[in-house]
Amino acid sequence: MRKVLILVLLSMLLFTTGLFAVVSGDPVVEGQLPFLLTNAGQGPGGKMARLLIWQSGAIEDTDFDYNAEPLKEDPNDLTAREYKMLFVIIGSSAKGLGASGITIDEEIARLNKMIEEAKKLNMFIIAAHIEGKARRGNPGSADEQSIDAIAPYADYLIVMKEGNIDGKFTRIAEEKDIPLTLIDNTIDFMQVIKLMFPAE
Amino acid sequence: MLVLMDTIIHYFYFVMAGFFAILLLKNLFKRERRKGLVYDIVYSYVIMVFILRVIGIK
Amino acid sequence: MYLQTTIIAIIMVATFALASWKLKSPEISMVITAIVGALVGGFGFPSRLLVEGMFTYFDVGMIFLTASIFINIYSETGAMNALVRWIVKQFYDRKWLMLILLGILMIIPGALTGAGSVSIFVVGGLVASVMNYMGFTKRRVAAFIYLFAMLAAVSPPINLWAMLMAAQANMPYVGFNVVLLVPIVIIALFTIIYTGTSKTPERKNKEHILSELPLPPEGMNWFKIITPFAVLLVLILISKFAAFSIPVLGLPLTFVICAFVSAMMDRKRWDVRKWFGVMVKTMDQVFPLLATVISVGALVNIMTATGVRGLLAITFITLPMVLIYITALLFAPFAQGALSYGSAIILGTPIIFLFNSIGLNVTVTAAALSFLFPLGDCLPPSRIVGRLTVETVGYEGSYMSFLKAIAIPWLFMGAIGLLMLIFPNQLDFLVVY
Amino acid sequence: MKNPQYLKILFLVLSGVLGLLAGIEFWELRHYKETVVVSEDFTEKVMLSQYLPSLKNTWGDTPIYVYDSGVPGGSMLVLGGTHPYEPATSLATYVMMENIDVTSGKVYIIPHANMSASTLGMLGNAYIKYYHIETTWGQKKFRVGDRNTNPLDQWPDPFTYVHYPSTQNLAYQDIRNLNRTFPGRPDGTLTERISYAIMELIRNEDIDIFFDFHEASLMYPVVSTYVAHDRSMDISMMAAMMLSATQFPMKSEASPKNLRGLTHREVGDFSNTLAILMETPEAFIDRVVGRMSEELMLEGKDEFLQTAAEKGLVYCDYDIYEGFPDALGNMIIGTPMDYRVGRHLSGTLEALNWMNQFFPDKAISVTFPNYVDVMNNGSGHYLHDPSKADPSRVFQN
Repeated sequence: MRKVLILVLLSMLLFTTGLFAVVSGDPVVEGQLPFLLTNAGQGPGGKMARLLIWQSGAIEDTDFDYNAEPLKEDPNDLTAREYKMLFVIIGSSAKGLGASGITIDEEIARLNKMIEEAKKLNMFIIAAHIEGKARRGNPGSADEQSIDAIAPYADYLIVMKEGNIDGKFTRIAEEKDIPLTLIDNTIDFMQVIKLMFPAE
Repeated sequence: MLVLMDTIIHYFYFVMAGFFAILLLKNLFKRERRKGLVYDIVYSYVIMVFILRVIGIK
Repeated sequence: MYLQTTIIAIIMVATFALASWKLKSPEISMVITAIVGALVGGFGFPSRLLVEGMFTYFDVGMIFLTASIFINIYSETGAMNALVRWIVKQFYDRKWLMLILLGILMIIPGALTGAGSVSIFVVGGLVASVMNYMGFTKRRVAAFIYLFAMLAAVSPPINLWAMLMAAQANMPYVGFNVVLLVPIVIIALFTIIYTGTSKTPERKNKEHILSELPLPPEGMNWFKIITPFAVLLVLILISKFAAFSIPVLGLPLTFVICAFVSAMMDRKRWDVRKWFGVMVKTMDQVFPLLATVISVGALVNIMTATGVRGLLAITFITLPMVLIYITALLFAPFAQGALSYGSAIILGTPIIFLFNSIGLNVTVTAAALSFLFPLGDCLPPSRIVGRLTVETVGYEGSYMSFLKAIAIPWLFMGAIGLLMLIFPNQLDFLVVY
Repeated sequence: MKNPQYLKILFLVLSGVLGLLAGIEFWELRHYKETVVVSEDFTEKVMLSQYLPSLKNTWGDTPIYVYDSGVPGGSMLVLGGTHPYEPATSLATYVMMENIDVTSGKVYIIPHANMSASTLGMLGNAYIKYYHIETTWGQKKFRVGDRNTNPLDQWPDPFTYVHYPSTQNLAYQDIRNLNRTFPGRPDGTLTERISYAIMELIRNEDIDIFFDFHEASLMYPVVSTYVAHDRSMDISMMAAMMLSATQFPMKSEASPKNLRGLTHREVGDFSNTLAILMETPEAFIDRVVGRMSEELMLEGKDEFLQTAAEKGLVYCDYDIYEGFPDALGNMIIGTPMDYRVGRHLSGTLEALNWMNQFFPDKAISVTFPNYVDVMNNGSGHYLHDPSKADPSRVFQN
């Protein structure tokens, strides 16, 4: 009942945001299960994506795991299950600086290790930047460093248009020959998930 | 109990400000240094500030 | 808006210069400048803004007053002379040890309260007279006291600039201790060496000095010398470490309690007239400072109302990074001179956000800025700590010559602060505790 | 040379006149009352001191407006004026209070969470005293207060503020900052007691969702944002995504665990409620802005801030010339008051909507004007004429 209600509501939303393509760019890549959902930059984006995946109803809750900071404590995080994909949501947090904030150098080191290991394990890496310009910053910022640590090594990019206003992701996609799917709003990430995992 | 002590201290500060206003007033009329006219003006408005606090205006 | 505000700013600067020159009172010059600024800015006669501004640093004024009353009553009991006498006796032949001890002594009150001026009020007189007796020139004494007052303000546990920036930027005031202490030790050592290696040609011999020092009054003993300071230390420590078991005392009441304890140590403890006389004299002595903090608030309020403050802030923070580094040693101290602790909020916080947005360590950045702001405490219009130093030391030359006297260690401290600002990420290993 | 006594007396008198002129203005601001005409669903007004008697007869006491539908459902508490120098927060609660329709559940609204702080201007920041909103029946006047509790009500400050119970050290004046004193303590300072009383209200009335309205400077990264406690993250993230897609740009941030005393952290930690704080952009409180005026407060157009925006120093959309489009196609120029009020109103509605989805057992059903309404008709349209209203529904704050 609850899910039905949400779906009705969301379809109304999609209606209001326009019948136009909310998902554009390269065709959506077919997803593989199970996958590990995670976050680069210690922002809330990973949780947001998890929420949207739940809301999409496209896959079961057991089809993926969420880990905010894999390899931070447990070196076996990536091998805990036979993950087919590593789904990385990029974005730092603006709330709280200094001792309450992120420590970007350690974070980047962890991300590099994570990518290296994922490559070794032959995981399909998806880099998603879904929060728009709020998660874009000046060169050297936590956001940009996180993007640089993940996006060029990905096999697939999902980016909210507003976050690509300077064409950074287009450039990465072209240089590295990575498919790039664009969405209009964060919430349209749900559409991408549905397209990635079409109902049987 | 702490609230009561806080309240007492609160009022003590107003008394203290009042006391300083008196010291300032005394110095306005009779002081050892900076006897110039200009400092009479400075004393006057500083006294005014203390009085506004004492009477709970600001 | 740029042009209009710039014109107002120029008129205000000109008014301040002219008024200071003609009236020889920085306090009233600030108020006149404020009034002129408001008139030019189209605010009419700004009675509300003027008076409201005067309350900005009202509590700071109360701290100045009560701290001075405490220390003057303490001196009146003769305890101060006894203390100076003891220090000279013990350390006459151990100059370096003495300078280090005096430095530590200077740092404690400011470190605990966040205000360098409190250091000068509480121990500055003592340090100055010991150093005078030891034959140091007034220039070196002034430099020593001013520098250590600044370091005291910067020193943990309470660094108000860092705390204010942290508060505004929503970052906890955590992790500052080491990153502040290491540069403080470096600057302190430099200052001690700078002072200690200076020539002391007029140094009298020990017996001569002791004969010059007034003999302590009858019945003076260690208990009487120590107790008032012990009470001060205890009150400050329990305010910090047992804050939930006692009411909020505030520094003014803390000093009043210490003053009362001091008076009770005196033989003629109930001679109310005598104590009242001391307080009247104290008021006379610290009035310029009190008037300064009252007046500077009025000036800042009008600078804000007219947009002059905004103009200064936007100009600084929109400079290219290189120019921010180059001009930091100018902007930060002058902002402090004009805005006092407001400098941290107005220039400091935007810099924190700016630096954060390019991935620089904000804790080191905040610490670095907190070394740059206090440098301005000797600069106009307010120049609070500078004037306090001059008064305490009894420095006789012009204010300009005082600035020259403190220039070398001042620049050293500025250079350290600037280096920290330029290399925050290389120094982030210091953000440990 | 001795200055003549009469001159000294003259100066004193002149200073007295200056003090009097200013004093009258201070007194007026402290005693000016805002009028509100509550909606028909209003049930009762209680005072905060009911939850902590020591607040009685202090300036820390403040009215709580209760709207009880009588139909079972969840309960919500809304704080406006936690920082009175962020006046869109109180105005948003007034628009809510005058128009709210509660069909299930119970709503508590506090328009001036820190009453004391709303009675003075912000020292050294040359704040305007009042702002005026045009309504269909004339102008309505509101106070602009300070960030912190009035020193006349809480004095002195310590030399460092030790937060209870975390013992984190904060700058001394934050002991008078209501959004740094949570969860408060019953025997603390006035501001700590206000916090504690609000916590008691939340705990005793079993509040399901808690909103704390704020406004932020544009150079503050957490502007135009929900800041949510751990338990309310899902609500705020969904609401933010929804609002961004359909109404206006909204971000969502998690409340950091190391930053103590703030509502989004402590209210969540010390009660069972879903705690959410919201920030709108308020150009007026940016430190780099030019001339302080009522216009700047209401329109938020400032050239200096525009420069900052062009240099990438602000953390939300800002343009004083062309404006930027919201999701509905309105061009937002500067940071107008209606925009800010509308954001709080829709921000609340959207979060409620998602709470109802995620926690159907806590569901509340309310309606009040939203962003679209306020943007189309102006906030003033939703403020009613007290002289024509039933006197039993007219209150003073």
